[in-house]
Amino acid sequence: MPVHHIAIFAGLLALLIAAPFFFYPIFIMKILCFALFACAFNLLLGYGGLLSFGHAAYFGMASYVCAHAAKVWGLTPELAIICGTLVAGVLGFLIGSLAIRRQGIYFAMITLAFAQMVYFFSLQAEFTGGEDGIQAVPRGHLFGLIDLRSQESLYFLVLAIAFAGILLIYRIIHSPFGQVLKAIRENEPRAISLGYRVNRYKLAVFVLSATLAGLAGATKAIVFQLASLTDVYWTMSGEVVLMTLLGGMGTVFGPIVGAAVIVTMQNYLATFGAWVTIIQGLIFVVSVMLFREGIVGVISKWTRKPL
Amino acid sequence: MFELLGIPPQALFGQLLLGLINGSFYAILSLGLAVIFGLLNIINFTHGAQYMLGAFVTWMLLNYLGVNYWWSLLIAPVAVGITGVILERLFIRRLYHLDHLYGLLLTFGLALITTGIFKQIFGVSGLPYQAPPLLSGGHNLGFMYLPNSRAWVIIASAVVCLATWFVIEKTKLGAYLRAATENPTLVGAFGVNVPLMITLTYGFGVALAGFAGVLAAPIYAINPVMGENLIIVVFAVVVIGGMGSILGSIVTGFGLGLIEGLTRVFYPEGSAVVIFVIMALVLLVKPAGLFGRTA
Amino acid sequence: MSDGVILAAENLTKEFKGFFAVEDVNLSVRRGQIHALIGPNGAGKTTCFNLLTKFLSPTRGRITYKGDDITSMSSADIARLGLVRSFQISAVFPHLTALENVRIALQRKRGDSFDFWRSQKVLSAFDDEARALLADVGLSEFETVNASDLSYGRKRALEIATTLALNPEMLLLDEPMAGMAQEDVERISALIKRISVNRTILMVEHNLSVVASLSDTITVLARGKVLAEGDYATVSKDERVIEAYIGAGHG
Amino acid sequence: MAEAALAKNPQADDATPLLSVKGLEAWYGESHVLHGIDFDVRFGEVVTLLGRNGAGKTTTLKAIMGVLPKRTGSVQFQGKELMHAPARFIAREGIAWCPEERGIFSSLSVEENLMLPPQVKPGGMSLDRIFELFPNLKERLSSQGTKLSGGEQQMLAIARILRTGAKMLLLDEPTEGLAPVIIQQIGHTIARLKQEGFTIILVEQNFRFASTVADRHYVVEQGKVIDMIPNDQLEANIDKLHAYLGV
Amino acid sequence: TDVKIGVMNDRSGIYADIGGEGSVIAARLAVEDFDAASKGINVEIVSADHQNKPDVGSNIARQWYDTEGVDVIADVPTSSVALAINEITREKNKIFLNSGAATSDLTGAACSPNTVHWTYDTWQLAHGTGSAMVENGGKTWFFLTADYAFGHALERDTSAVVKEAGGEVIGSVKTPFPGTDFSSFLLQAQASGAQVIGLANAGGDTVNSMKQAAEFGITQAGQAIAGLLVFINDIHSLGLDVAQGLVLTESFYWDMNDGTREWSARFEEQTGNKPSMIQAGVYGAVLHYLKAVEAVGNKETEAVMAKMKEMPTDDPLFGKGVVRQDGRKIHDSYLFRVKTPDKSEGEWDLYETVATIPAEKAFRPIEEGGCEFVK
Ligand SMILES: Nc1ncnc2c1ncn2[C@@H]1O[C@H](COP(=O)(O)OP(=O)(O)OP(=O)(O)O)[C@@H](O)[C@H]1O
Ligand SMILES: Nc1ncnc2c1ncn2[C@@H]1O[C@H](COP(=O)(O)OP(=O)(O)OP(=O)(O)O)[C@@H](O)[C@H]1O
Ligand SMILES: [Mg+2]
Ligand SMILES: [Mg+2]
Repeated sequence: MPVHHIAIFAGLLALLIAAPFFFYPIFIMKILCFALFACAFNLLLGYGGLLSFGHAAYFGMASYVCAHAAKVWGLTPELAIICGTLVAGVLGFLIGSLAIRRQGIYFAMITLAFAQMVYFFSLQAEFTGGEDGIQAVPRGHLFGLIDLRSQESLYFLVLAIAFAGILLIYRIIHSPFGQVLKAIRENEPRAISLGYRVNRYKLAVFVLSATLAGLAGATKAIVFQLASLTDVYWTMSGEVVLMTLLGGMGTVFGPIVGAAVIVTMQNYLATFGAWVTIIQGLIFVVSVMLFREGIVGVISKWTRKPL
Repeated sequence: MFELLGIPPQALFGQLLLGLINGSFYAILSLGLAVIFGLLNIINFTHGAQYMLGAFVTWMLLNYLGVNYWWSLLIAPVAVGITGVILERLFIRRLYHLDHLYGLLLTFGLALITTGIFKQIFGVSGLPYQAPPLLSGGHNLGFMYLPNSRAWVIIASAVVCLATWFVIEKTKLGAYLRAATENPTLVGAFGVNVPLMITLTYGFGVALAGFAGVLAAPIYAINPVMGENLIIVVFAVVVIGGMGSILGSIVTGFGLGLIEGLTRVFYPEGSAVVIFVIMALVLLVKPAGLFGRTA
Repeated sequence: MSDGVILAAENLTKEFKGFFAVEDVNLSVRRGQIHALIGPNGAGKTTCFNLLTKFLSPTRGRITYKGDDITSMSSADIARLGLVRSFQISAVFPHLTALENVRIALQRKRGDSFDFWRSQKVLSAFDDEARALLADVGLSEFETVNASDLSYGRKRALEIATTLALNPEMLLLDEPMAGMAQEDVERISALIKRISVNRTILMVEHNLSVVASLSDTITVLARGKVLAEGDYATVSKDERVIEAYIGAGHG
Repeated sequence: MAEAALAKNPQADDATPLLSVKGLEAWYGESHVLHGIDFDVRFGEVVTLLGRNGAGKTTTLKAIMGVLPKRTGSVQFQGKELMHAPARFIAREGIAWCPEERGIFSSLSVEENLMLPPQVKPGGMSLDRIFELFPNLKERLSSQGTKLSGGEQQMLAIARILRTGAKMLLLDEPTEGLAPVIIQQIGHTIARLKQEGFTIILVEQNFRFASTVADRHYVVEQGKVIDMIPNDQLEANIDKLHAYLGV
Repeated sequence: TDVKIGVMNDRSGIYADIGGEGSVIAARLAVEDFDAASKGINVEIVSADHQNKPDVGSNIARQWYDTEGVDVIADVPTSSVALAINEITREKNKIFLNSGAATSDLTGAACSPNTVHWTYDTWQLAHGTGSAMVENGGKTWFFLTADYAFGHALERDTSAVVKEAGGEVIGSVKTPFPGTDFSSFLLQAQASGAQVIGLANAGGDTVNSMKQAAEFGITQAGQAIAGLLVFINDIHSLGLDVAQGLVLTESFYWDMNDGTREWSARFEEQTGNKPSMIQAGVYGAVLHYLKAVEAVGNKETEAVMAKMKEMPTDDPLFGKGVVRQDGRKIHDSYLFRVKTPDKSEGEWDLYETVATIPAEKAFRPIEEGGCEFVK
């Protein structure tokens, strides 16, 4: 890991440990969940070159399963999160093995189509509670010991999960596997001609991305104590695309920044009524017209350092 | 009298006809999207908002200026088209050389702004629009009562779709447009005014959305979010037809209307998702959509 | 196949909506030779390449490599058997450095590397080997340059280095000289000559002097069919070849 | 070679140049590629630009055609300054360009590709003559443009601009990837076009081919014209030329 | 005492008109009318948009309670958000005055000692419309049901009422939510020959199905249409040409008596619209809460909640009523019919009263709700 990356990670960690003293912890936890979600998405888009327009499916489904596991099966939070994450992984495998055979906009659309089916399922299925969602999910005791109703414990759990997830993504990008992925994105026929079975690589990164998105969704269910349709709806898939692009696609830190900006915006613009949509729209237009590489992308260009 | 799966055949005809009418909206809207995507390589997420704009302009024309529906059919699409031309000149033209993603993001932002402004001004409950005398009332076809307004939708959209298809696929102008999508520099070097052509094309695609909006005004609720839910379905139609394929989007638009109509009879709950199921199936079998050209 | 044939195609045919781009082509390439595939434009040479490496599926026909039927294998698997191709339009990984380009190919030796948990530092084990290959094609000083910034000729050289990194038994080169300046043509011909030791090469090329100086056997395709086969001397005298391809003014 | 040399147009010796390029500079973004190109082309001449890969030949043609983001200097055609005109006006003046990468449109059929460029001047070549020159095209008229083989695409790219009536042609490596027979045909075509009063700037790597069709050769190196060699003095200057081109 | 009231609702989406800024204004009017300042109660009102997303709403609610000292959250339409806030309010032991949400679970399965459900709920709407229609001769029913839990609940409750009152449900069709084109479903309803077509949907769905019912001449052909959740704003946007004849239940209409007219006129001055029942409910709830605070003398949750339930309610909009032990506010409810255009005397002159359902019959009996903490 280059020194400046270590420095940024360390700084970020320090900042996040201090953050709950200055900001509302649940709000930071929300940012963390979305940052992990956006990073997982960016792994697929920025490094795998695959634009999925249906990532809400994994995020939302994991959130439902985790909520159900914690509330109905009475599992401890870590087991519930693992359940949710695994289900997202399996779902990612099923959808991924069909979708990766297609490219570009068709890939995006096929992932969207499956995500809509997942949405439809969530609307209809008994266990998701329809549009009321699964409410009053208990936070429970971590490992049966630590009471997560304490906001501090919960905060550090979420911080640990998100940070571990993001570091794992960092490692994936910079692994031999990541190198092959990059080659495939750059020139797929050439990678094939060198003997790489590209579909397996694409599927692998798809499943990894879906699983990590699931981890984010499951964690969110524990934080907010609810799982609802908004998390599986297509607008959520759109939101994660926006976070990633705004922060800087294909950069390590971009999605984190993008998630922070968008979540903050949703939170602090909440009093402005219909102006929220107008302001959000303006921000997107401005960012496309003026900083196309995203916030971190632009900084990375100025400092001439990959971030 | 024999019945098909418990539905009398007359009723089935009626349902199919209704499906076709819905398909007319899909066809016009997806046609506009296909024109814009096919020729500008921009995924126009503002399309839903522009459709909404068409309906609102129609309403404003009647309520502020007393201009009737028939004139609106002409004026509203032109007005919406002009807003499109302005957007193209100001923003979209700076994105042609970039990945699709940026066009998507920009037009998504523009859609948010447009919808937001209309929500701010008109609220979300919607506005009433009275169909013109010629279109209120209807005919009894024996198997169903067909309101004139609906019959008119089919006719108008079929004519517009065919004309558009002809211009783009069969005329010289269309060939310029298609060529300019791929290599605008070269087409310019042949002596064609490409920037103007592209601006007008975007304007035209948007005007089609506006036209659909006018057709919708007497039938559907006019509110700022009327296009929001439609847009994703229309995207699906374009993809099934084959991104950018003009004929594909028309045929698929009408076809899916029919299929959706049938689903509404046999499995109504599924009628919102059936299009996506079909999209997944089609893409798995035909990677570039039904009428798409592979690169 | 004992007679030294490494790659053989029988009745290879490809039809595009009623148009036969390649029709009943029989081709056998002998081990250790440089075999050229020439022919007029649109004769089906590139299509043939695509069929042999399964970038297209044949309408009918059978392909055998080292005696095994590979007709139904996937492109990647064929490459894994040691039958590797280059492309008519140069194919590098543009945003990877020259060294990384070669390393991607060397990395294949590790098998399919799905080890996403490991640091890419393990790849530096390949650096020396990669540098040696770059030196072979005269790209030593461009090690850290992004492939996209290399000039056309150097991109082709890099492509060859990358291909060689797989240490393939057989190479398929599609117009390696196209668009190259004279100086590069000579450098690349020399390179091809050098790497052909212990390898079999099948190449498509329009530059007749290169074909003449390099190839042991030449197959001439025209309108999707084999028109003539033999060494340069034989082929270049063939009336039909002169008419269809070489033209009267040449040689 | 003899044939081409004989086919000199009487007007070729006319003193005033048809196209005159002076101090032409051009940039791709930050990188300065042309550093002051000067050369003239007289009516009815075939002139080649020779040079190594990356010397700036293609860029010169693009700069004349006005399809570069940034250029300065002067390009005069029939006495008219074209420096500030957009590409479409330059085309309308009667200059046609066949780009190096051919630019065949995949969403158009071969026929549509062929018919695409608008006629800018009267007297373009008829379809019959075009098919006579390039019989391959006639057979594949309804195919998708980019489904043609590499060489067929090159033929289509040349054929396409012959129809427009433009009398000044900029051909960028028209023989790349073509079979020897076709190259010869193109050689004949160029000679014939010259007789018919076309003026041609040819960028070529295949210097053997160039010598069979051209009147004069300009040598380009690092964005400048460093020498001019008339075709009839080629023999005498062959060593110098080899040195320029690094053969 | 300082009291901070957070009005949270949809300010940008489909429910922005029935609540939105109007609810905030209603709350302010309540503070004004109560003349809080002179009674030593310092009231501050904040507002936020939950965008109909439970996580956004719950984030705001937690932040309000934890760091911004909000004591009461008011309004909150959209069942999923309302249920989430119901839980958080209980956890934080604050007070939730719901006016906007329809789900009767708020005083049933999910009931909480910290919640008052003021204006309406699905049980009330189903019973009001269902039984009154059957009594007026609409014996056979066909439902157009929005395909999600809310729609299902409306259909289920109404069917039960219809059957109980001696009617018959001869069919139903589940329509995708949200939908634009209902013509196909309307024709199915027409083909069934039912006397009443019940619209178990809301918002844009209702508006669209009404508009298309008029287009296909469904009412002219003799079938009646009953809206199970229709607000005055919907009728206003449809226009009387289209909406005439529709029968619906509401808890409030601006043109009932001098009190409602006077208040609505003030409201209209500030917003340009007549109030919806939800906005009226916010007014009533906030007013009652302030009275309770005054009576208790501080804002301690248990005491104030107890006071609110003990003290009868009285305001110009809903008249006299009570807050039941389970949190359900009880008042009269009304069956309205939408006027024909020629009978209407103004832009907002939309309803005529068909029947008044007395308070004691309008809402679900407490023992049927299954609320746990009520013994
Ligand atoms: N995908 C395709 N669909 C239809 N026709 C095709 C397709 N690919 C190639 N062809 C046709 O098949 C013929 C052979 O093409 P191919 O590219 O193999 O020629 P080639 O011998 O490589 O020519 P060149 O030397 O010009 O590159 C051409 O006529 C071409 O038009
Ligand atoms: N689009 C571009 N962006 C940046 N630099 C470019 C671009 N195109 C060409 N160049 C650079 O400009 C210089 C001149 O290029 P040009 O294409 O004119 O050369 P050329 O003489 O035509 O060479 P060739 O024989 O290889 O076609 C080269 O150094 C090249 O790298
Ligand atoms: Mg070829
Ligand atoms: Mg060049």
